[in-house]
Amino acid sequence: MSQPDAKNDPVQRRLELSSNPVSRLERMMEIRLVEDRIQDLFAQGLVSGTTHTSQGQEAVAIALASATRPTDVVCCTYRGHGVALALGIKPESVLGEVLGRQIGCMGGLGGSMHLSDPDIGLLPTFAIVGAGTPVAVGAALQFATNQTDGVAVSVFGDGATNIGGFHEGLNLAAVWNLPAIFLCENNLYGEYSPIATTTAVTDITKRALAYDMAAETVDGQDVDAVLATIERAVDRARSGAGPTLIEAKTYRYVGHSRSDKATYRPEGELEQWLARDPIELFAAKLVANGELTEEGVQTIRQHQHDLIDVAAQTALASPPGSIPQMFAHVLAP
Amino acid sequence: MSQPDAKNDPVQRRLELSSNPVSRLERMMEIRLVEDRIQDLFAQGLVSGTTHTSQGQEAVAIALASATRPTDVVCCTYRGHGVALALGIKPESVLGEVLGRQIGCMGGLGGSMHLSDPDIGLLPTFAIVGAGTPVAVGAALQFATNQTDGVAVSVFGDGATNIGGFHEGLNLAAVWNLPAIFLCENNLYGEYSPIATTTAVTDITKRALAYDMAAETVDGQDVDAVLATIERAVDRARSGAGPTLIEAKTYRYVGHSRSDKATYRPEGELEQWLARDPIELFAAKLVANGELTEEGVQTIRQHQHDLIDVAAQTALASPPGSIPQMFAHVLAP
Amino acid sequence: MNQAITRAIADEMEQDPRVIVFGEDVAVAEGPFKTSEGLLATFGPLRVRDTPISETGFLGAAVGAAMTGLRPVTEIMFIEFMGVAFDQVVTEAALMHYLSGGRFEVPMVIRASVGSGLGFGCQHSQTLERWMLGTPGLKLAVASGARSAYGLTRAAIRDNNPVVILEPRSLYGEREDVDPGEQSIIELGTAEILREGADVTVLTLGQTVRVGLEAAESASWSGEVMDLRSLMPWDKKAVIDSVRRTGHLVIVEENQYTGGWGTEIASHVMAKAFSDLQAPVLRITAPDVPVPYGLALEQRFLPSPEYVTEQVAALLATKTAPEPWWEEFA
Amino acid sequence: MNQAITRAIADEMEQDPRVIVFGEDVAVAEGPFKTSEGLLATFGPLRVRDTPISETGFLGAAVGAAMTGLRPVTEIMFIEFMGVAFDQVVTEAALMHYLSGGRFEVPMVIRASVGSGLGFGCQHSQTLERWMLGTPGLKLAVASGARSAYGLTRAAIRDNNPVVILEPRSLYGEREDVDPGEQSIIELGTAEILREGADVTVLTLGQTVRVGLEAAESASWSGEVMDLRSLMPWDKKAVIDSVRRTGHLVIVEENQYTGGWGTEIASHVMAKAFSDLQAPVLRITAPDVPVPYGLALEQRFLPSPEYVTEQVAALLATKTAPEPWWEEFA
Ligand SMILES: Cc1ncc(C[n+]2csc(CCOP(=O)(O)OP(=O)(O)O)c2C)c(N)n1
Ligand SMILES: Cc1ncc(C[n+]2csc(CCOP(=O)(O)OP(=O)(O)O)c2C)c(N)n1
Ligand SMILES: [Mg+2]
Ligand SMILES: [Mg+2]
Repeated sequence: MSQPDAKNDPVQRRLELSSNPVSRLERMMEIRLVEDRIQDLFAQGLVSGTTHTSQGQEAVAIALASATRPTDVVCCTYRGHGVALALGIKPESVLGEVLGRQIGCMGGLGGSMHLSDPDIGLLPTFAIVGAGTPVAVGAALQFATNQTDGVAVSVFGDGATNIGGFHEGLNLAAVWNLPAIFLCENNLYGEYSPIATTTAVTDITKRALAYDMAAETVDGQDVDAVLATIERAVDRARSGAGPTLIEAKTYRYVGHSRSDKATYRPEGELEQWLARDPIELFAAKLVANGELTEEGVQTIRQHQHDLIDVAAQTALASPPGSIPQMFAHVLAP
Repeated sequence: MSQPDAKNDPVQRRLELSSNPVSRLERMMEIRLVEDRIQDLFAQGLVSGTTHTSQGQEAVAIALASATRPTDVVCCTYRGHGVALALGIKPESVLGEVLGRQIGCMGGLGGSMHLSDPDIGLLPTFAIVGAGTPVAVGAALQFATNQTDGVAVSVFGDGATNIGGFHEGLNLAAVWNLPAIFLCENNLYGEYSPIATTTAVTDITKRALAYDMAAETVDGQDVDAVLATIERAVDRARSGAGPTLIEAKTYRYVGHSRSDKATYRPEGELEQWLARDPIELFAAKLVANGELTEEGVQTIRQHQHDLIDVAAQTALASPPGSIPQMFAHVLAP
Repeated sequence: MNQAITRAIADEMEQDPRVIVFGEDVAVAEGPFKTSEGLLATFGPLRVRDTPISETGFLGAAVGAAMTGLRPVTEIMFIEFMGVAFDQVVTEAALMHYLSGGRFEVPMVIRASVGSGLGFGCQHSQTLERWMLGTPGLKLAVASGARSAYGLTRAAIRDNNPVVILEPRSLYGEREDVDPGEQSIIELGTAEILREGADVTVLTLGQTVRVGLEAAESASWSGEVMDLRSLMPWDKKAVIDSVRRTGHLVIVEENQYTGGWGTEIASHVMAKAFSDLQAPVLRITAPDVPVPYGLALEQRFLPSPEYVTEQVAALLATKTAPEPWWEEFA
Repeated sequence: MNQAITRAIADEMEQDPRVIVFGEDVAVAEGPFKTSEGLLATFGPLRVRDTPISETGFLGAAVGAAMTGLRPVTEIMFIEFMGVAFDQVVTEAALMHYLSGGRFEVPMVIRASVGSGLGFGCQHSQTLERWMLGTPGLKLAVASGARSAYGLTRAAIRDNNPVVILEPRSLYGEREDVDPGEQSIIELGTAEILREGADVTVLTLGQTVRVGLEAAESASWSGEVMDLRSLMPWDKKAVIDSVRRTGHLVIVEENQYTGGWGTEIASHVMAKAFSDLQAPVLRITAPDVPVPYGLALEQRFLPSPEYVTEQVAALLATKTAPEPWWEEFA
């Protein structure tokens, strides 16, 4: 297991993922536990407003973080705790932001929908559906202009593929042949609406045909499969072969946001997906490979629990955002 | 040739097109002559501002008007004189609008970019690229809601397929299975930019794949071919089989707008297209079919010349828009 | 308030088959804020539809449907989302009547939830009247509770112009008795005096109506509290008449100081009633910062009744505009 | 003016390799209004690019490029086209610095042509400062000729915030001597007194600068004519200082009466300098109608120098705000 010190540095947290499969398991658990904890904090009345958690989608976040570098750029959505944690932001920093505390990654002024850290290339997560896609294209444009080998990733949902900004972003990236990856977390719903009622195609990858763009569909519950797919896209991007649209088929176990009980789901659907939980699948694989024992998995799980307990306490101990902070960063100097 | 009376009624002008091929030739000539005249009026300093003419694209406008009914709805662009004339608006009314005169189809308050007439289903032509596409979808929604067999058509250029509204409109029409037709006049340029520099596909019909939508490409210089294609789409729409994307490959002989000398065109390109002029092609076909003699074609041409002379005089004799008009239609009663 | 809105829409749908409803999750899920409960069941899927996440697509569709004979009522879940479809509102919907020489009408309604106070962060908490204010061809109204929401919504649906109605999100859950029916329809462009008073006119809108009322109730000064209700058009006569009586105007706004709707009122009233004013018009607003996250800070953002009470007292005492609380930070 | 803009961009590109330019037809065609002549040839295709018709796409790309180290200068051909990409300007670009706790900066410029007078019709002739005014995190400046365009453009490119610069379209062809170089850079947020005067402060912006100057030159009153130049932030001190000297403020605006930028100035100045004002602030604006087509009507829309001369005289004589010419039609 990794050192506490390393764990305290977002960049180190990120780098460890690429080299160590066990760390990928740990960190999927971390995401799950932090999001469960966020829901608790809301349930306890310690936070108002809303939050969008991603239980069930952890493999995509971890694969993304493992396949890219801290110097790459990611534009993610309001359902961003998982990606933020995977890219390296510490649990207390995510929890603190959700709680509006100064320890939060933006000092508690942004909240659950807006997580960021320039050190690991995470732009403030986007609360307006589709808005992050052209912004990621802009980051890719920067890499192309500076002729470095950076890659920019836009992470978004299935529902976001119906908004104009998505389309404009993909066309622009294709026309300019930019090092961009469009990573769709197709979790079958946009808010309460099943994809079929809002989206004229079932396979999001079909949308790449409109831009002569490379595209791949992948099982979003299999972290290794997602990792390999993203790595292919990253290679394409870094080598100047242009953008890729990736569709990861996945599922969120919980409702769209805090207040959603998800009663619109057909019976049995949730259970089917739970049976292919990405954390359990990966743990089983590591055990089967001999990289971990069943007991080892339990130890990791307990350790993560303990870490998140501490992180939550740390976050709760941090003071709330202050009045001077409200005024501090409206305009850059 | 049709009666002067009929010629004076936009609906009659429209209906005649569907039944009479010779009238289609006449009216293609009418469009060409009116637009040439508009350019003259600008050159003479009688109009300021800008205008976008469509010389070379007349077959698409005439085919559209021939394949649809006055009770259908059309949303067209700033390059709309041709479609407006084809759908039935009288030359003096188009010329008058460009001149800012009260005889203009919106009383001289709109100008070249905004032509309309509810009697023939033409909404005010859209000056914002892409804006008319979702609006046409709304008209199609109205037909679907009222369960009538009307059809709504969105006319737009190749460049417009890069803007978000286009994408959102197509997806919505597909998801709701609406009686809509998306008619792209692919004239190879958006302003001064050749399509390859702005658009990730060469064939606009590929964009229908993103919506599982029916699509057809057609030679835009062959009025009969365009007519047949639109008729198939109209049948599809009226019978409840959903929307269609049509791409008519065509060309504008002149620059994008008044001030554009179109120096960006490769040598010989214009000449190639002039050799397939839609009016000449169709005249030759009618002569070959025995529906007209060469002399008959000349007579029609001369007659159209005379009519446009009169129309221009009529428009110029009409008073300019008045101050009370400025205030008359800001809000509906 | 959400029930009153639902009822207003249902009452109009009942009477007029041209009225249709669409937006994100308004049909099957009955609205993210439960403002369309029962509409799908009552009026069926032809008249009540869920849309994709395509604000340009569905607002544009509303324009087209309205111009060809329907009367769409659409929902923008959070007013900020209008930003991705702004063109359809201010450049298409608003101008089509004018652009057709008066021959087309665009009878559509855009309902949008607005405002701070619920912890949604700076991209989901603004009121943004300023985006639309001044657009020729558009009407704009703001609900302040169940009663005004009912009356304004019905008026908006009957109007032959595009009307935007803003609904303070924090009031959806509040209950107030509403007497449904024609008599409760509120003419767009009319303000309402909610409390009479002699010393100062307190002009409020949306969520600040309750702030103004609370402030006036416990204050040493006698405030005439008005709910402006409509911003386009706005009730110039009622406001100026009241100011003529009281000699003072205080405007309580939820938005930032710069560019807020109160600048429109203040500059007009000062131009037209300059000699009637015993003191400058005072705008009580939020500071020029994004809406902060974190409940304590967010509550600080919105002017509180206590703060209004104090500021008005200072105005009346000194006949000059007191500095805002945030002056020291700005 | 177009040459001055080109020169300003070129001078900054020369000094700072992070500055890049993109927009519709700005590269090969050198700009629809010839504001980028020679840039592609000088700085090459990596730094000067044509975009598809995708305002959301390319303004969003500017946000992303700016946040990751470049300094994009983008062009919105007509300000109305910002309507299809409004979210990227007011909700993304403007808020990213705040939303990152100050850790990201968004040094980007959006240039847009604005204004009436050229016969483009109501969807291509507005100034629309009102769309952006009041947005925290955004700066907004307006050019009034070659000299201010040069100075403001360079300042905007150097600024670490998103800056919108509006360029009155009718002035592109006008020539004015500009002294290029650092000394000609104009600090954002500063107004300029173009003509001193004792009786009245005439505040102008963009295309109304020449209107105000012409009016003052032939008038019976002595006008202090100011070019406001920046709207966000705006030069409160300079304006109020001038008003303290003259006792009168007249604002000449190209926009409609309701919601125009002058409401911001008028309401602030009246609040802060109430006792110094001998008459209400007068806003001289266009009527509340879309910009009409047809040159005669369009010229009527924009306040003329003669009209300004008369209105100011009436204000000074009566100490009340005179009715606008369009009162009889409204
Ligand atoms: C422009 C815009 N419209 C609507 C919303 C409200 N909204 C937030 S999330 C969401 C659903 C998004 O669905 P999807 O893209 O599939 O992502 P998921 O939430 O499933 O991860 C909607 C409609 C928004 N934030 N922005
Ligand atoms: C949103 C928007 N962006 C830019 C423009 C400026 N503009 C007007 S026409 C045009 C080119 C459109 O090209 P295309 O769609 O191919 O139609 P065409 O003019 O060739 O008929 C552009 C960029 C506009 N009117 N609206
Ligand atoms: Mg989804
Ligand atoms: Mg074209």
